[in-house]
Amino acid sequence: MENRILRVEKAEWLNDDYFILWIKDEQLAATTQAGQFYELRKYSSDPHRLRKPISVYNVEKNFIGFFIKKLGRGTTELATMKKGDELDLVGPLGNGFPLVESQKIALVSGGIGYPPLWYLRRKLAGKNDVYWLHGGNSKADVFPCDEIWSMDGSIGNQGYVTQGLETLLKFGGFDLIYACGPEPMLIQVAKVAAEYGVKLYVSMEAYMACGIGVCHGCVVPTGTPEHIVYKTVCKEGAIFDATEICWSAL
Amino acid sequence: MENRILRVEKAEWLNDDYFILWIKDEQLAATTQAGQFYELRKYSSDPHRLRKPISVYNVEKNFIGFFIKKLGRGTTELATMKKGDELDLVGPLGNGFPLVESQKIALVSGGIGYPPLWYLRRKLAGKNDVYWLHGGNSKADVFPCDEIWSMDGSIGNQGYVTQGLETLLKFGGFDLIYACGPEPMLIQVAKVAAEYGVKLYVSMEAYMACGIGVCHGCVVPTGTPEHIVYKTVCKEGAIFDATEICWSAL
Amino acid sequence: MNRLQTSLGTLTMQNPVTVASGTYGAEFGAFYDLNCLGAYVTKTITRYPKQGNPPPRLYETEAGLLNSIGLQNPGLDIFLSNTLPELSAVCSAPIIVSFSGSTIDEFAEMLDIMEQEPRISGYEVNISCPNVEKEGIAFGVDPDTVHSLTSRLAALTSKELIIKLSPNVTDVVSIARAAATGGATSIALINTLLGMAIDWKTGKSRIKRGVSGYSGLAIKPVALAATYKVASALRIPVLAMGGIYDWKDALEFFYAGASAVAIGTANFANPHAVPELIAGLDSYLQERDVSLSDIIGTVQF
Amino acid sequence: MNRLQTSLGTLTMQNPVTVASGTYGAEFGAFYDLNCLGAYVTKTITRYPKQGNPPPRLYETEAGLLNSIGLQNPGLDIFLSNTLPELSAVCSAPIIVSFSGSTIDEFAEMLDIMEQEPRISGYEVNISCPNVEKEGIAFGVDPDTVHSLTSRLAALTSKELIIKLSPNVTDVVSIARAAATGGATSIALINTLLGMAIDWKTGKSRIKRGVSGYSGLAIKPVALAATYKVASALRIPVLAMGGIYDWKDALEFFYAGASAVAIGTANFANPHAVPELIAGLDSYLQERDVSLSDIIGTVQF
Ligand SMILES: Cc1cc2nc3c(=O)[nH]c(=O)nc-3n(C[C@H](O)[C@H](O)[C@H](O)COP(=O)(O)OP(=O)(O)OC[C@H]3O[C@@H](n4cnc5c(N)ncnc54)[C@H](O)[C@@H]3O)c2cc1C
Ligand SMILES: Cc1cc2nc3c(=O)[nH]c(=O)nc-3n(C[C@H](O)[C@H](O)[C@H](O)COP(=O)(O)OP(=O)(O)OC[C@H]3O[C@@H](n4cnc5c(N)ncnc54)[C@H](O)[C@@H]3O)c2cc1C
Ligand SMILES: Cc1cc2nc3c(=O)[nH]c(=O)nc-3n(C[C@H](O)[C@H](O)[C@H](O)COP(=O)(O)O)c2cc1C
Ligand SMILES: Cc1cc2nc3c(=O)[nH]c(=O)nc-3n(C[C@H](O)[C@H](O)[C@H](O)COP(=O)(O)O)c2cc1C
Ligand code: FES
Ligand code: FES
Repeated sequence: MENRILRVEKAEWLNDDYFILWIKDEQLAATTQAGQFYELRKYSSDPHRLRKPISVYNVEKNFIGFFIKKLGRGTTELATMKKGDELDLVGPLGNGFPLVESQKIALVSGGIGYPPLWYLRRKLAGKNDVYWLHGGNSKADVFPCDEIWSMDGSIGNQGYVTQGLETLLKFGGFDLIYACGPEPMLIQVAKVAAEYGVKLYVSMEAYMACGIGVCHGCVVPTGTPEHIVYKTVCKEGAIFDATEICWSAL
Repeated sequence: MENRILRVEKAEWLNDDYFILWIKDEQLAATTQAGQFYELRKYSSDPHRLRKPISVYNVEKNFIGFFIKKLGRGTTELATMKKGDELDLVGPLGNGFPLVESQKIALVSGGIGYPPLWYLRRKLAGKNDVYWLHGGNSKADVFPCDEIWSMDGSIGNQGYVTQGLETLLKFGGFDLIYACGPEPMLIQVAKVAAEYGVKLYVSMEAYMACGIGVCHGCVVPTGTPEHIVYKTVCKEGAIFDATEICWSAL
Repeated sequence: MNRLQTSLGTLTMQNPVTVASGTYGAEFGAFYDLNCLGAYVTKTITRYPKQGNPPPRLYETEAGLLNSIGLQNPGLDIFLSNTLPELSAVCSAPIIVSFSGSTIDEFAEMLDIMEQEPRISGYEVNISCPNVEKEGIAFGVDPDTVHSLTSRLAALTSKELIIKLSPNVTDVVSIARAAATGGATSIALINTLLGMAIDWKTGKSRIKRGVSGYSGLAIKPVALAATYKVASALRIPVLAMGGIYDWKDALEFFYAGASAVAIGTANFANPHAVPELIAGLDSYLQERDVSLSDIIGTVQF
Repeated sequence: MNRLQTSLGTLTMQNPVTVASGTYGAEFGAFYDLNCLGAYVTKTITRYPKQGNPPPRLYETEAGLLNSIGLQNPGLDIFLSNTLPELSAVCSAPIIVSFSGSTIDEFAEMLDIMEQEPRISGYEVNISCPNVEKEGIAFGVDPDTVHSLTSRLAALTSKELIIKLSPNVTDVVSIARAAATGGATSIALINTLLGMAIDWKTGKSRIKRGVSGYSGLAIKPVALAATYKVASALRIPVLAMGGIYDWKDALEFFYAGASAVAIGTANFANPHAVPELIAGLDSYLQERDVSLSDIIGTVQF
């Protein structure tokens, strides 16, 4: 975990809402794992404001990519960044996805849950049999994968990506699921995975302040409804075994 | 008094600290008097923040000029403005200088008290005999006038501009003084003017919020020490007859 | 149908937008028609003229505004003979007079005099100004005193009687309750927080009197908490203020339970804050096809 | 000569910079050596483990931060067996333990247990957390209770005894005075203000529990006013906090009378806030050729 100020090597726009910022740092690239994230801010922005947690989308030849959706104030500020601008980052943060071998794997992402799975797939590829389902509201929220779902039917299958997952699991043979996306999607994925008895790792989201495990602000409920234990997404997560999460308390 | 958003027609830099912003508006140019001011903000800046009071430096052929010193946050933001950027302004504000004819007049300015006297001089010129003394800390704070004073002696006479005024008044013949500058200078000018029995109009400064006379925030003491009446600089000023001000309460 | 209609106790308002005492004047008529206001709240007046505090009286911090006006005003007589007629000539919205006294008797005397004025639709009793030592504030922090004062005033008028509270208390609900049981018809909150700023270069207080009143952007969450606490605990209508700049800010306060809102410091940053807020709120409600009353107090957790 | 030296009651500090309880952890050791701290203040612990409040617990407003952690902590036993030894291993600065109880007896029991620990240099008694219903806060608003609690604890220890106060009271000076006469050796202020935020799009509270604690930039003027009021009225040293981000902010507090300052929310925005503040302050004092003690309490008006 480091705090660095690094220049943006490339700012790539995918469409009106999504962009990728690339930075270069040998040491960070060497230590960053799939599923980890960084807390980012534009260095020249108001120093009083919080950083924004953004997953690692890709690591390649000392480059680290952040795949970002322009949403509110923080990400809009990041969206103004151009090649050469300084990015102030803290990371890598969180635990990362556990990596496996020789498994039949489904990746499930929704909306901005896409980026961390890209790097995860690269890490799993070759050693496992991987199938990726991605869903978004509309065409603009959908990116390369094996099976596409959109809410408005503007691309791929119309409906929830979890419908696709259910169909898939019905035919069986899957050992493991990794999922990242909005809470309602994760709840549904957890339900389906439990039904079909497939192991599931989820990447959880939470509003963050410190990003390093000191403030206890970014918690999710784990344990049972009778005995909830709040765990920090930034330090004890962002990746959790789905059976750990107390889904009914979300 | 209007609230307009107008494009900067020209942004002129005089040195590292001083710049002039020109806007164009027929109606405002026609109604703006010497000694009045506007409350300015960069239109694209944080809409929660206060505007900054800036005097009218010049009005010429529908153009209005603001001569600004880069000091703190507000003026630094104005300093980023370029031709074509939008300036959000409220004005003209304040009462303006009373104009006279056939008088022998001394103008006295210190530092950023210079700009309002420029337009005033233009209005007085021809009809009166005008002599302008200006003082600043250093070369960078000094602009065209009849007699220059600088604290560090880097240009003109070394010392306070009020020394120059005193010498001038000693020789007599002056009917009227107009002064604008930092409080300590105005206090001294008022003292000298009173000593030599010369009428004096001062342009007062104060921290402002509304700029239009509703908040009572920008007051200066008038009346006597026993019976102070606080008057608003933005509405009842910025120009006051020096005998009105309760100098000892400043 | 008027989606924006609301009421504060006895007062029906064409829209829920008014102004915070001390931040407004008929001068705003230069920018727009004052009749767009749901109500007009005057600067606080006192029985006799007040000179106010020595300057500097203002300082803008990183996130808000400090002020130390000290209730400078011409006194009740001049207010009634000059200010009120001038205002009435340009504004037909309900006029609420904010006033403050140094004793319960003086409050009562003032209200008594003002009752003669048909152009006054209601009163905002300022017991919460942090910038004067004896006036007002001492009243605003003790429930028993608030109850006595309110009861005395309520007996004298059938017009809207708003009690304006300070956030600088341990338990704002207990004070609001005392006002409500005393006969106030609505509660205004919040007045300014206590704040201070010092020039780090010189060690000089930015405000001559030191501790002063803090308003604007920074205090919005505090105002919202106070609004929610009072509105959810009591049935009395709340006129909310504190850091409201636009219709989105106002919506937060309506969800928290405010029946109306006032714009204060925002008037300084944006002279068109009032009409812009009204227009923005109107089109939002229209778009969503709801009335203001469908929103008030419906915050979810 | 060490220009930065200061003291808080019984505690001499190599520099006046510490951290606000709940905003810090040994994790910051990844960014810099924790020994640069004037003192280390722990997150508040309670006698038994606390689960904390349901999420969402955080929201950044336009000018500050809302939090509703609810004192989640592993309890005193695990703190003493795990956290404290781990911390001691990496930090030789004085360690101040922030703690809170639900009764005076519980506070006393906790202090009694901690007195066995030589690595603890002092205590910060948190009677001001707005995010728990029974714990702490009820103690912080009543001078008599504060006096009883402080007297009880002062009798049990000769270490630094800091009482941390809430700004959400009518008269912070009277509470500080009660703590001082009870035997507190210094006063910490301020804890968070009460705040709230609502999503205008959905009407949902941004924080699950509704009203929460408000910190950061926005509260600096409030913290400064409280610091000035307590420091100028009483002789007890003040550990000031609230919206301190850099050495210029800190200077304002020293002028207002603070003997030391704590960095809270700023740690989140800038992980290097602590060493940068210390270094900035040091070079400023050096440049001006003064000591910190020449500045403390010298605000002019
Ligand atoms: C561990 C982790 C990894 C993340 N990785 C990525 C990533 O790789 N790429 C990416 O684009 N984003 C990612 N996010 C989400 C990203 O952090 C948020 O979108 C960002 O913080 C929003 O900040 P903002 O200031 O732009 O918007 P805000 O002003 O905070 O929010 C704008 C609007 O979006 C809503 N919102 C805020 N946060 C979220 C959220 N997390 N999910 C959905 N709606 C939200 C708010 O309620 C509000 O209505 C990640 C979040 C976490 C916790
Ligand atoms: C009626 C009137 C007319 C003015 N006309 C002009 C003009 O034509 N050109 C121009 O450049 N300025 C003019 N000023 C001054 C100008 O308004 C201030 O310089 C400006 O408000 C500073 O704002 P800021 O945010 O940049 O600095 P701030 O952050 O407010 O202040 C930065 C530093 O400057 C100091 N400071 C602030 N205001 C003043 C001041 N008025 N005088 C001296 N020091 C100050 C502060 O104490 C602080 O240390 C005028 C002021 C008034 C009241
Ligand atoms: C310059 C100024 C003057 C004020 N004068 C008064 C006053 O005379 N009476 C009063 O009740 N409140 C007064 N207030 C408080 C406001 O009415 C309002 O309660 C407070 O500023 C919070 O709202 P805001 O954040 O929208 O400004 C004043 C506030 C400011 C900024
Ligand atoms: C996330 C968070 C957690 C906090 N937890 C505690 C706590 O456990 N005990 C305590 O006394 N204060 C706690 N506080 C209050 C801070 O210690 C501090 O008093 C307050 O935040 C003001 O300082 P700041 O503006 O610098 O953050 C917490 C504040 C925040 C933001
Ligand atoms: S964001 Fe602070 S603990 Fe996770
Ligand atoms: S700035 Fe408000 S009265 Fe002058």
